[in-house]
Amino acid sequence: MYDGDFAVRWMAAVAVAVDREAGRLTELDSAIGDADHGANLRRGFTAVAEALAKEPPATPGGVLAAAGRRLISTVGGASGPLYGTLLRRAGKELGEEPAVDREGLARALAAGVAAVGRLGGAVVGDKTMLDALTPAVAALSESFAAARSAAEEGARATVPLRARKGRASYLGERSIGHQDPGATSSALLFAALEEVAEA
Amino acid sequence: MYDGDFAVRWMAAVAVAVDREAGRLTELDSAIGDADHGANLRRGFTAVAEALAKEPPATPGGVLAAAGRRLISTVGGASGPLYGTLLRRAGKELGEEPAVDREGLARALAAGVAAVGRLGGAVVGDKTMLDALTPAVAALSESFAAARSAAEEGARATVPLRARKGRASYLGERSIGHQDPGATSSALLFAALEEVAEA
Amino acid sequence: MRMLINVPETVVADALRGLAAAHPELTVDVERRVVVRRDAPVAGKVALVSGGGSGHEPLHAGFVGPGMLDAACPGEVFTSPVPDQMVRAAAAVDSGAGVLFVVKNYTGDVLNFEMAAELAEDEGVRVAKVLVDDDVAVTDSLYTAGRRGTGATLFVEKLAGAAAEEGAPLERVEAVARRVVERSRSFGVALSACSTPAKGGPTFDLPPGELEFGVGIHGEPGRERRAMMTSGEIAEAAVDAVLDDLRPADPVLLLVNGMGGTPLLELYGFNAEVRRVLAERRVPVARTLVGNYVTSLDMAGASVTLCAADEELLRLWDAPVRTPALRWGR
Amino acid sequence: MRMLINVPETVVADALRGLAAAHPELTVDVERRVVVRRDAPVAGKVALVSGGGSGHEPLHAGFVGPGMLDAACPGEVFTSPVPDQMVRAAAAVDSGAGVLFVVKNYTGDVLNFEMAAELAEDEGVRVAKVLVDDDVAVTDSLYTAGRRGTGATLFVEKLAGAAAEEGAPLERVEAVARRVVERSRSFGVALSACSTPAKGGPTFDLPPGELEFGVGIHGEPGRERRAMMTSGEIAEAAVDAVLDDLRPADPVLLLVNGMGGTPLLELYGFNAEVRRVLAERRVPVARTLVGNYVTSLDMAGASVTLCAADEELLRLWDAPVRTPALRWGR
Ligand SMILES: Nc1ncnc2c1ncn2[C@@H]1O[C@H](COP(=O)(O)OP(=O)(O)O)[C@@H](O)[C@H]1O
Ligand SMILES: Nc1ncnc2c1ncn2[C@@H]1O[C@H](COP(=O)(O)OP(=O)(O)O)[C@@H](O)[C@H]1O
Ligand SMILES: [Mg+2]
Ligand SMILES: [Mg+2]
Ligand SMILES: [Mg+2]
Ligand SMILES: [Mg+2]
Repeated sequence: MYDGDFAVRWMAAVAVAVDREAGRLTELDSAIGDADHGANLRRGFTAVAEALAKEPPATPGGVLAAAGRRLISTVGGASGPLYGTLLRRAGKELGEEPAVDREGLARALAAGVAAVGRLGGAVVGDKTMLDALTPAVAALSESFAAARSAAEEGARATVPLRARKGRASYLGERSIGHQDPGATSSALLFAALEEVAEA
Repeated sequence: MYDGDFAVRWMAAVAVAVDREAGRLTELDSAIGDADHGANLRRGFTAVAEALAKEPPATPGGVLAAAGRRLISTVGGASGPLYGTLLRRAGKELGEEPAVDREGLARALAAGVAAVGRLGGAVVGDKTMLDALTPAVAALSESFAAARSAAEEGARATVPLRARKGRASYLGERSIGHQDPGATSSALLFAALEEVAEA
Repeated sequence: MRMLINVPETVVADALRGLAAAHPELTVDVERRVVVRRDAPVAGKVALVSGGGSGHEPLHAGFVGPGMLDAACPGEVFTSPVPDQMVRAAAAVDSGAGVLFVVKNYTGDVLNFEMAAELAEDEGVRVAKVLVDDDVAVTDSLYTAGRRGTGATLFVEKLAGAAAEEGAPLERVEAVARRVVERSRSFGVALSACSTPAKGGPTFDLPPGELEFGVGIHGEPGRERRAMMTSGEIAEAAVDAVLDDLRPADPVLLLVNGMGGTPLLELYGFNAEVRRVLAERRVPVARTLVGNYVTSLDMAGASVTLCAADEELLRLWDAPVRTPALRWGR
Repeated sequence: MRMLINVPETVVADALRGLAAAHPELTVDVERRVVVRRDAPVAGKVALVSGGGSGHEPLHAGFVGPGMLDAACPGEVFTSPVPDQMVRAAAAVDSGAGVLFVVKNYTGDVLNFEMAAELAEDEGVRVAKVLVDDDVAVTDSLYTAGRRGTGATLFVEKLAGAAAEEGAPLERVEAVARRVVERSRSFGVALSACSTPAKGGPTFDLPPGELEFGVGIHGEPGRERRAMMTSGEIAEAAVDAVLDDLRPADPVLLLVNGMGGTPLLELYGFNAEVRRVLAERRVPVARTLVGNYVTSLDMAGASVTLCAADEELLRLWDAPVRTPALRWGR
């Protein structure tokens, strides 16, 4: 069972990973976007980790919802509202439960991913974060490791795709051959989740 | 004896030389100035050659004076009024004489150089065109070849100098180690003169 | 990369401090990133709020003032602002007559402004939104996030701003803004990449002798790479791309916009070519604006925006405006 | 080098065609390179004529109009204009009240304007001249061509232009111009070289991590090369260099001027630092102007100009001006 403290540690691990990988994310965004994805997420998850360290909500649902709100009010760009909605929606789904099992977490995140799809209007194959998020939440009912590797696989699978949503879509054919930055950062989310769960 | 036709051929030869060396002059001016000396003189002497080809004055004095006026109204920058004054003053000095010997030409050009000194306020050693012009007109009483090599020697001698006039003076110490573009173009004037005289 | 900055993290805050120092006629909340005209809210007047990533200056903060925007929300460099900024801006400028959000069509701007509109409406502010999407370089817009918003933003902010200043109600101001969007199209090229503070260098490499054709204003590569063209050839390509999509029945407002790194000398020369091409295509030009207005940091390049201006739009264009970057009339 | 041009030979003529197309309120003689305010000569008014090399836009042509210049003479890129242009300009704008030549202190400008003044006087025009030499980077001016004219040119043209517009006679207008020169100093840095069309590439190489300290506006290297500094450090160095030479007893006019290639975002951030330093040095700022006004093509960098403004100068600063690049008041 995973409690509020677990969720706080997850978010802190994401912050560390995003900080470490910010350069790579920005590099990927510079190829088919506007070179800010790393800086965006670093700003956002640093704020999330700080807020949670100061006033950690008691429940995992409370933590994820707070993290989502914080992302929305600090990131901006496309990824701010999208990641913010992912976590906020997942948090709301978890409700007031003091702890949740992996299955429950998977269901909540699936609701979050669905909300991301509704908000951004993208589907799997559009070369967005959904290409990593969707297979990852599906695999999460199996194991944390499966979720992580599904996310990574999904991110890699964006390389040959032509973007149809977000900024990369303006490039048309020229978006082909590059890995989507948002899908790449989504994989970091699930790597951090596995790391914290196995620790 | 050198007549109006000779003066026209001199100016035409200068135009050819300046056109050929424009890149080098601009390169020199880019090191310690504003990278336009080649373009400036090319514009000016092209206009001079065109004007003289259309309506060549009969006397060498008339030709040089017309060339000087043309430089003044087409070049701009520092070199326009200075070279313009050099030729205009020399032309006036020659007066209405239908032809002139080398001595006479040397005297007239010396008057022109003196006018350049008065107009620009520079003296030999200030790292300007005067460093080539002054020794060249002095040597011209000897021979055309002596004038040419004195001008070239004078231009080369500007390399170690610190500029005290013109745009290069703003560089202070940093002007040292570069050959002055105006002195370099002055050497072209005397190379063209020798070429036309020996032809 | 050499930039005139302290550290990348503070560029936006530093710029806002400098804006505040230079323009006492603006109220600048540096901390919360909201720029408001000093006399807001103006009683009975519909308020215009815009915003977007920084790096496009003078857009948007330079267009705050009588006759144009009531408030601007600058985001991080090339990153749309967050909803909190827009909600705060709306609250600061709403006189009760409602607020129009002017939104450039980028996923980030759209999503953040949408969230902001919901939140502001929760707080009792009437909000209308207009989406600016003028960039014809994005052709297959069914398979993209839609056309980008670029130069036409200036036209929307000026013309809708003038309508609001005249006292038009929210529906009218919104309708003017929509008409401007419908009647405006842009096309841009880049002769160099720009350098963002976060990346610390050029956002892409452009081989010598090539240019990016059909670019936006975020340092992204263009739709295609072409061999370098002359100013006249670029003018032909850009004008024709715009006219392919917009057949103006009225004389046009023309914006020849620099991306930031192209000298004004070149920009005026480009304007000469654009005017030549427009004359050849028999498109009369009513008004021209040449300058760096919707920029992409230090990117070299330019864009052409046309707006088919009926009589009302022309009158609104000529109406007085008093902002840091655009200023005429009384 | 990628430039938005046709061929290097026509850049100035192309720009003038584009200027004419954008600004019907100017009379532009493209062939003869003279830009004149349309209503010139203004009866009874002293006329201001300036000019210089192109590549510094909007200076000078962008400052032609009521309250500022009556005419401008653009030379080739970074090359002072020829006397014929100035004589023609003087003839076009002289109402009989005389003409003031505003000359930046460069050998070329000085010599050409001197010749022009003689020729114009021969034609019966009363001519006065003022030499702008504000750049404190040129310290040992006994051994140089004297201090360069840079940012203060804008102050001279605006303030003397306002005096002329008020109807002051030639001697007064000249005296105002001289007072502005005496009370103005500048200092500039470059973070990159500029590229001239004639050279087709950068005018000098700047190794990464260095900047040119004490530069002019012609793409020449600076007085020294220094290790890259932050915006705050540059502001301190620039302000202190100016204050070493100018101890303002009055509140100052402040121009934070971009060299062309520095984004407005950075320039406003730099202004914040300049204001911080001025506050620390207890120099009150009366008015601020931030933007690309006296440029050096696409050079990245900035300069700081201060003018100690007494009450009359402040009044003249606030007086209406109506030019392409500077515009306020009625
Ligand atoms: N409509 C969308 N739906 C889902 N994800 C999207 C959408 N648009 C963009 N994204 C994701 O957002 C990422 C870009 O985020 P970021 O660079 O932070 O924002 P911006 O594009 O505004 O600069 C993309 O790589 C993509 O994965
Ligand atoms: N006061 C002066 N007296 C004599 N020659 C000068 C003076 N100032 C400059 N020069 C000459 O002019 C040359 C520069 O000419 P040019 O580049 O055409 O003009 P500018 O300096 O205006 O760009 C210098 O190399 C120098 O030889
Ligand atoms: Mg991005
Ligand atoms: Mg030169
Ligand atoms: Mg972005
Ligand atoms: Mg020059």
